[in-house]
Amino acid sequence: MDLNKNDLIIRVGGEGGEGVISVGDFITQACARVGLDVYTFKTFPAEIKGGYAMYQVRASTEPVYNHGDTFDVLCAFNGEAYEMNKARLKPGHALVYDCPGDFEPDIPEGVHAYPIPMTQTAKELNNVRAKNMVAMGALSVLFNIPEASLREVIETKFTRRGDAVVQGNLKAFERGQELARALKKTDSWAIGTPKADAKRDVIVMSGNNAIGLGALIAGLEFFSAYPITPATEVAIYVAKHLPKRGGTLIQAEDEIASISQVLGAAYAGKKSMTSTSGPGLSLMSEMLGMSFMSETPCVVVDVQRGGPSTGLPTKHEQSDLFLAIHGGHGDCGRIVLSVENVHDCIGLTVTAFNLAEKYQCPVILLSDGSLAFSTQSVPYPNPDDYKIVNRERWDGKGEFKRYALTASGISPMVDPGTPGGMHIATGLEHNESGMPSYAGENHEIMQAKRFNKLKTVANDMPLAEVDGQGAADIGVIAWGSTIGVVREALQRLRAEGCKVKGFYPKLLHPLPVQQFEDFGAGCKRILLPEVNYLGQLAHFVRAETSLRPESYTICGGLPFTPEMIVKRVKEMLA
Amino acid sequence: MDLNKNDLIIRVGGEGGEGVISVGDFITQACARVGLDVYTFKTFPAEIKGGYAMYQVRASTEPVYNHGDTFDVLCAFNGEAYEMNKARLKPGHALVYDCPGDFEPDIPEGVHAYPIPMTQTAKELNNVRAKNMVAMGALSVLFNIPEASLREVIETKFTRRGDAVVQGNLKAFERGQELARALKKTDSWAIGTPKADAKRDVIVMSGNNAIGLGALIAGLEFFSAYPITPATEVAIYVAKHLPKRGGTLIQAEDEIASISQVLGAAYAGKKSMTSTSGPGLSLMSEMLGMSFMSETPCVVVDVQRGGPSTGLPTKHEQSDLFLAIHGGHGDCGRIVLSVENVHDCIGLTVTAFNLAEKYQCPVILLSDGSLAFSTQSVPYPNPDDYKIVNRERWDGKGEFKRYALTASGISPMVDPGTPGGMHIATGLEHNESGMPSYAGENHEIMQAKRFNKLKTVANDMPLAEVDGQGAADIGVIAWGSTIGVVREALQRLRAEGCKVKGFYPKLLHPLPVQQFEDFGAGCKRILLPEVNYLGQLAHFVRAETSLRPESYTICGGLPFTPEMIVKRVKEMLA
Amino acid sequence: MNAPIKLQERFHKVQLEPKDYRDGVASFWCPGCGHSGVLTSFLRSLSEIGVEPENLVSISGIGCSSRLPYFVKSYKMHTLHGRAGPVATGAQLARPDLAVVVTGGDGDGFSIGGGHMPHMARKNVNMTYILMDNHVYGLTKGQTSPTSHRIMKGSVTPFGAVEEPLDPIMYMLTYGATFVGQAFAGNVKLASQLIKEGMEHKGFSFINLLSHCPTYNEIDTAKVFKSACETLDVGHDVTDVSIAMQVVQKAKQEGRIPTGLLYKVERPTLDERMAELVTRVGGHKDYDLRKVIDLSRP
Amino acid sequence: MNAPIKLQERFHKVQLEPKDYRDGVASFWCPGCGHSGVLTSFLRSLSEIGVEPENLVSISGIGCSSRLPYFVKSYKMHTLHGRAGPVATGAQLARPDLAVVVTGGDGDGFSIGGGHMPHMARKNVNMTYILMDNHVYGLTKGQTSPTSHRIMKGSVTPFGAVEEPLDPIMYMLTYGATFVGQAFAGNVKLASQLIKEGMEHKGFSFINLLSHCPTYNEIDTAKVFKSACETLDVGHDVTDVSIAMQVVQKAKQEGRIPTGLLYKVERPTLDERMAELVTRVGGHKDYDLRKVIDLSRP
Ligand SMILES: Cc1ncc(C[n+]2csc(CCOP(=O)(O)OP(=O)(O)O)c2C)c(N)n1
Ligand SMILES: Cc1ncc(C[n+]2csc(CCOP(=O)(O)OP(=O)(O)O)c2C)c(N)n1
Ligand code: SF4
Ligand code: SF4
Ligand SMILES: [Mg+2]
Ligand SMILES: [Mg+2]
Repeated sequence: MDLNKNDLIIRVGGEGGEGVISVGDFITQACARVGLDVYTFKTFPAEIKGGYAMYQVRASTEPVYNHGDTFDVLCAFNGEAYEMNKARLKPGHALVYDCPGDFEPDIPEGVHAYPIPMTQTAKELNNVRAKNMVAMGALSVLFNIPEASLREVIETKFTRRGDAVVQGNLKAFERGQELARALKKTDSWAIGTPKADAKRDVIVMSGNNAIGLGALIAGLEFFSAYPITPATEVAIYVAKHLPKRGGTLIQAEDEIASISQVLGAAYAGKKSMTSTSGPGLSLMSEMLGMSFMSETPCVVVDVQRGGPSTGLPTKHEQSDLFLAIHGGHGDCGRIVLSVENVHDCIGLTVTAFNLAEKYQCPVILLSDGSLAFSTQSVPYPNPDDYKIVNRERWDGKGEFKRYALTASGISPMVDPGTPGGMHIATGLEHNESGMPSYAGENHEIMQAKRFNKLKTVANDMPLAEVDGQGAADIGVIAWGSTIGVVREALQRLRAEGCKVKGFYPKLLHPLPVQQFEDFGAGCKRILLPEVNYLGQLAHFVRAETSLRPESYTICGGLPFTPEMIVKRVKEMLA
Repeated sequence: MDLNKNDLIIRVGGEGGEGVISVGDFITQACARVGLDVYTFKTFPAEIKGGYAMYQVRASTEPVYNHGDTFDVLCAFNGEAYEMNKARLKPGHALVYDCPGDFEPDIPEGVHAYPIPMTQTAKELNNVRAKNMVAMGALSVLFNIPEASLREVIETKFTRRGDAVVQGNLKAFERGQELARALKKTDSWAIGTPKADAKRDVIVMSGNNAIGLGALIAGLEFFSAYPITPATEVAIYVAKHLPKRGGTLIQAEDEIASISQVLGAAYAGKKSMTSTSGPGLSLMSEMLGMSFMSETPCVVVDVQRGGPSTGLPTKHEQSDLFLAIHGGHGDCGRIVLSVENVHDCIGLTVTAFNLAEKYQCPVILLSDGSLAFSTQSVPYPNPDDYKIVNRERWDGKGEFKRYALTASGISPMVDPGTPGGMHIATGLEHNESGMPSYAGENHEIMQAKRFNKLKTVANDMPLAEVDGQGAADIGVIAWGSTIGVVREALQRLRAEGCKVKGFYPKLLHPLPVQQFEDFGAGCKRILLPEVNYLGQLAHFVRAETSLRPESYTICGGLPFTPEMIVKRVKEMLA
Repeated sequence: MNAPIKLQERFHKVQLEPKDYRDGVASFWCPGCGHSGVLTSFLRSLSEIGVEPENLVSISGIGCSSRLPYFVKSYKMHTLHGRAGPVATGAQLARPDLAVVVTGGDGDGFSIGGGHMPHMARKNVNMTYILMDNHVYGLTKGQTSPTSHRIMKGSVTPFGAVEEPLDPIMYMLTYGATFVGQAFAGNVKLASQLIKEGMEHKGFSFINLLSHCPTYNEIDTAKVFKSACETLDVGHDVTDVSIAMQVVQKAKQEGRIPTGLLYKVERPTLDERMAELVTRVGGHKDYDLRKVIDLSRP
Repeated sequence: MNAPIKLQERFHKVQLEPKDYRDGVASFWCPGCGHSGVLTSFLRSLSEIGVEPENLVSISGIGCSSRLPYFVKSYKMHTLHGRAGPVATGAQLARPDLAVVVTGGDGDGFSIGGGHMPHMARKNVNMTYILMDNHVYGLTKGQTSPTSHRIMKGSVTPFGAVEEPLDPIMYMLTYGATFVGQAFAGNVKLASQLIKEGMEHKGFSFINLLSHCPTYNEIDTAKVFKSACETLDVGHDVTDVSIAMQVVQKAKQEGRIPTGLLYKVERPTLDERMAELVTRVGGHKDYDLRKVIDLSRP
């Protein structure tokens, strides 16, 4: 397909521990180095040790928005990897595989097969752990993966372990190259050559790490979390780097303790956050109400996984939106944002802090299981380029009323230790001073204060992106990492002459209703694909706007592919 | 107003501990005894001891559906009670007050005032605690409260404390009567004379106790709860009576433990429940997902209070609907019911158990703060009249698969101890046998199984009541105790010739969509009054039906009154 | 009415081999995981107790350790992280005639589930709690648990844990568990004996099994555990909680881990006290509800 | 950069009367409630410590006792049932230079909040926890709490509690609190002295104040508490946790309540350990983030 020229997808599969992840990482890094855009996708074994691991790299000279429909090249380290992917091997695909190995592939018609003695060569080199380097060498020759960059990456990576290790790996890599050169290339797959003006000032990060980085840029000072798949890496990243900024990270005894500690630190004047996944967010429901009622800012990252209950902990799903928006007793407000990609993970985390500080309420940032571990190349984020908002603090004049009724609904805060600013932050309904007040009128006024202030949230963010112009037969609304899939699908559809448009909100609550209406006004029909069972965003769109989106839901543990969206839109147009 | 003839509302107010609650209870009991319909309403002081307490009794020869617009008769035990209610004293009202007391009321124009030396008389009788009996004696004479019944009630109540106490109270009661007889009655307020065919086979219960009773009728075997206002009385009632049926009640260390224990007992084959209020329901979010995923039945009663957070713990609100329906990560199903009145508290609790047993999922029953303590007369509930459903149990034939895919989606359960039925109940996604399965297809199939079975829930319940016939200019949808208010409002509006209809769903999730549509089809405009800030039911109606109800929300800690609804409907019609 | 069956009557009913209690699924643990030793010990004690598999209820939370019920032939529940205890409490009270066993990790039991522990113990719920204590979070890939040593570097605490580890045994003695034992998971003989005695004990029995995690805990290896473990003196008085505490405290100072049965006493169990209530009010399944309803006549 | 202010430097800064620490709102407790004694003691100790009110952070959960912060001049948070501890931990770590005090009930601390207690203690969070222990749930009108005696009939347990009461002091000694004291709430002299010493102590200090609830607890009256309380021997060694435990166990057997300072040792606090980490990596507020970001260059 024309769009995908210079756009290659390599999938590497094998046993966890065989270095599948390293190969994927190296290729990713090398491609990013030369200025290619990369987007990766991984799945982990359910077992702790061993089991099938998969790493897919998509590298392109054009921007890539998702992990693609399927691979072009499969590299199978073992029989299980081959079996898992056999059904997807289609004529034209390339297969690189361990041979002699633990399996004899029955090469499907039209598939270009390249047997490489990965295990055997590693053994010959007396370096069994370097099997993956043999494979990588072969791949680099077969598919034009920038060799110099790969060598640099290998060197950088193994330097810490000493020269012998570096040399051992390089040697295996070179042997792989030789082995491949001895084969005849029958396909035409190759990684594209970066454009001359390709942006090389990039970093490569996973979604989880990028959220950690975003938090650091935003001015994070206190972090508390309890480990949970697939969110733990946010904490791991922050744990490494927050002390450098003088901040504190705590592993708490559970999620209730985490969010409680976050509120305590936030009250004490610090920018504070926690990260978790669905089960943890469920447990935080009560304390999030306290955050709203006492107007104490906090940022909660929810890296969604397959639910409900313990569900499918390592799988992808976008099914915590109901909980994020409606979880908590009483009428209880919050701001809910959702990220599309790694770039958003940085920027929207900064936004999350800014909004929490400005509006003094909980801000929930939704990411998801596939984005958590997807590494992507993004422009180098200059910390100075981000606008940082700090909470409005009392000017020290006059009497301090913590919950003063102001025009905006936002009442200045004050840090403990400040003379004259003493007050109570409370989960009871209270008057302007914070004293309990159960008078009916007071409750109505205070609820209005707390909710009205949220009405301007949409103004603090860029308008939700509209992808495409003019009137459309089909408008597609998407959220989270599904957006990247829709982007490409719409490009393809437009290339085929379809009148389609996309709408990509990042602020999901309070819903920017007018922006939805404006978008809907230009579309004949609206499709809303999301990876959950109930059609959760569609529910809110129906409830809060006049639009009547048609839900397209899947919940098989994997993201959509562009092809799925293309197909569905065409069905609607048919 | 014509409708309210034979319908009297007496409000008694005073310091907590002065016997305000007893007077209210006695009047209620006495009226119910003679065959009057009663509906009471109380507010408690925020303080533990002392503070303003109020008890309002509405008694009528016709069915009463709510606590009314305002009182006809105010009985003030002290100055605070007078001050709290002064603004509501309107021409025509009667005021009975302690005189000489701690205050000098400035009787408003047109108010019929009856000074009674309550405190003084009690002192003279050397029985200061009998101040309330003096007041009750006066009230009985002034407003025709059935004397014989009152005497019986006093005797029954105090018998346990010995004859001297009975006589002391009766004497004070009689002195109160004499004092009132000496006054000239200037108003025409009087409790009506019950009709000849008045139903006397009634019980008088609070909403909380009635839920406990409903659970006993349903076959409750295990109950675990953690105390919380205003739900504690459900547990108190059950604690007293469940051991008589051989069942077990536990006070757990917190709400998470309660719901966990409930699930353990339910798995072990017992009908199990817990009761709580908003904060507790928030904490249960995660375990409710486990109930849905593992298909373990449970009944959770949420007696709603003013929120969010600790909020207004003693106040009325209907604001936990979002949480009840959407609280929990992942796509997570449950059944949500809501009660209108004490009668429902019995019957719908039975229904809740029946549905939990049949559908093997969490059933949340929503009550509210005013209903919790409102005592009402209801027909004597004959336990044999209730249909009781027990879970479908394995017939012991063939291989047992706990999550067998069946046409209905319902898979038979089996009690531990049964040979051949061993299996695992798990919160992980699983296959038919319960073994973990993260295959995409399996997750889609199993989610469909769990959600599809809920599609028939509406068939197991009576159709939602439609109040009124034919086409309407205004249709009013209401839930919870607001229904009773709307009933009366519509009667009044119809009496004035307005074309109005009511719709009173008790099953709020899964929403009986077609029934809403059918109702909506006959109405020009739809009003949806509810006691919360965000218009929570209106949200779901907009999201799931084609109706566009107009929200009428209040959150001042009190229920609606019929007059408020009448006024709003007239405004819409104007 | 038939007298209810007592749990003890369930024991020594059948003669089954340990492998007969093994469920058909493959274990999911890493090679060399100490949890396998726990499974072996558990199966052996079941065989010795001779309980019918259908009268056993095996309940767990979340963690590598919490996968154990999948591998045991019994009724079983795989619940939520930290909640196995209260779920088991509910099951036990519902069916006091069944043998209820919880297996779970140190994080599951003493971090997120720590709030439930005191209450099971002091209420003396008649069940057995087997803690598979590897001083680490296995399933989430290597964070410090409440029993981790301070020197351990968890993924979220790359500079080492910041707190003192807690001692499950001391906690349980303080909480009032009526049976407290400890063993190295690799010592199948001692471990299975403790589990057997614990299950036979009427009341809340707690058994701490030191179970190494070769994948994420490099400090507390099988070897380290094994050499630190020291069986109690033969004359150890198991009925005196102060003595048990002193033994533990002394051992800790000396870097040893006392193993064997540390404490065992009898007092009424929660279900017994519940049954007492029922008896006191003359309660039974067919008690006429009208008698209750009549109390609400005006 | 200025050296950070140490908490201890905050003390003995001002000379204020106890009443100067009293906030203007009327207390909401019943007449005769023991919690009033706690308030009196707290105010007196604040006066003796001489901390500026703005450098005091007073945090509570939910319960009658948890209303206390409203009556104290300070920064304060009235949080959720059982969560005062972790909220206070967050505040303390954020601002180690402030005096952080939690006040709360027996239910709040040892029932719903019980899971947080061990971790504050073993992490040695530098704050003071005052438990207002009335052996009952006051605010919800009279249910048994984890410290209620078995004979007590709570509203939800009309036939009496079914479990053994727990002993907050034993728990805290086991958990590793570095300062543990106990007093009768009516003994303002001892109570205020303990609070003062506890606040001056570097580390997690726990003070159990036996506080009667005349409204819902008829068993543990002021008189009963008073006569059961017995001050520790003058020579009591506060540095040995075993001795402290033995004292408590012995007193319990004899129906006495030991009062005074039971245990006090020093070890690094959590915030000290955190500060150590920052020092180790050369961290500071203005550390150039680019150095972190550069690590992610391909
Ligand atoms: C509410 C919740 N929080 C966090 C998790 C993630 N989680 C799963 S297991 C586990 C800890 C496992 O450690 P442990 O209990 O010691 O068991 P082990 O794996 O070491 O045997 C955690 C934090 C979860 N499943 N649920
Ligand atoms: C999550 C939650 N569950 C239950 C409650 C109800 N509640 C409020 S205070 C309280 C117990 C109070 O007892 P205690 O902590 O001993 O304080 P006291 O009133 O005796 O001083 C309970 C159960 C609540 N507020 N929140
Ligand atoms: S990670 Fe550790 S605890 Fe988990 S299975 Fe592997 S060795 Fe065992
Ligand atoms: S109920 Fe008890 S604890 Fe609460 S204020 Fe009254 S006396 Fe004090
Ligand atoms: Mg562990
Ligand atoms: Mg208490």
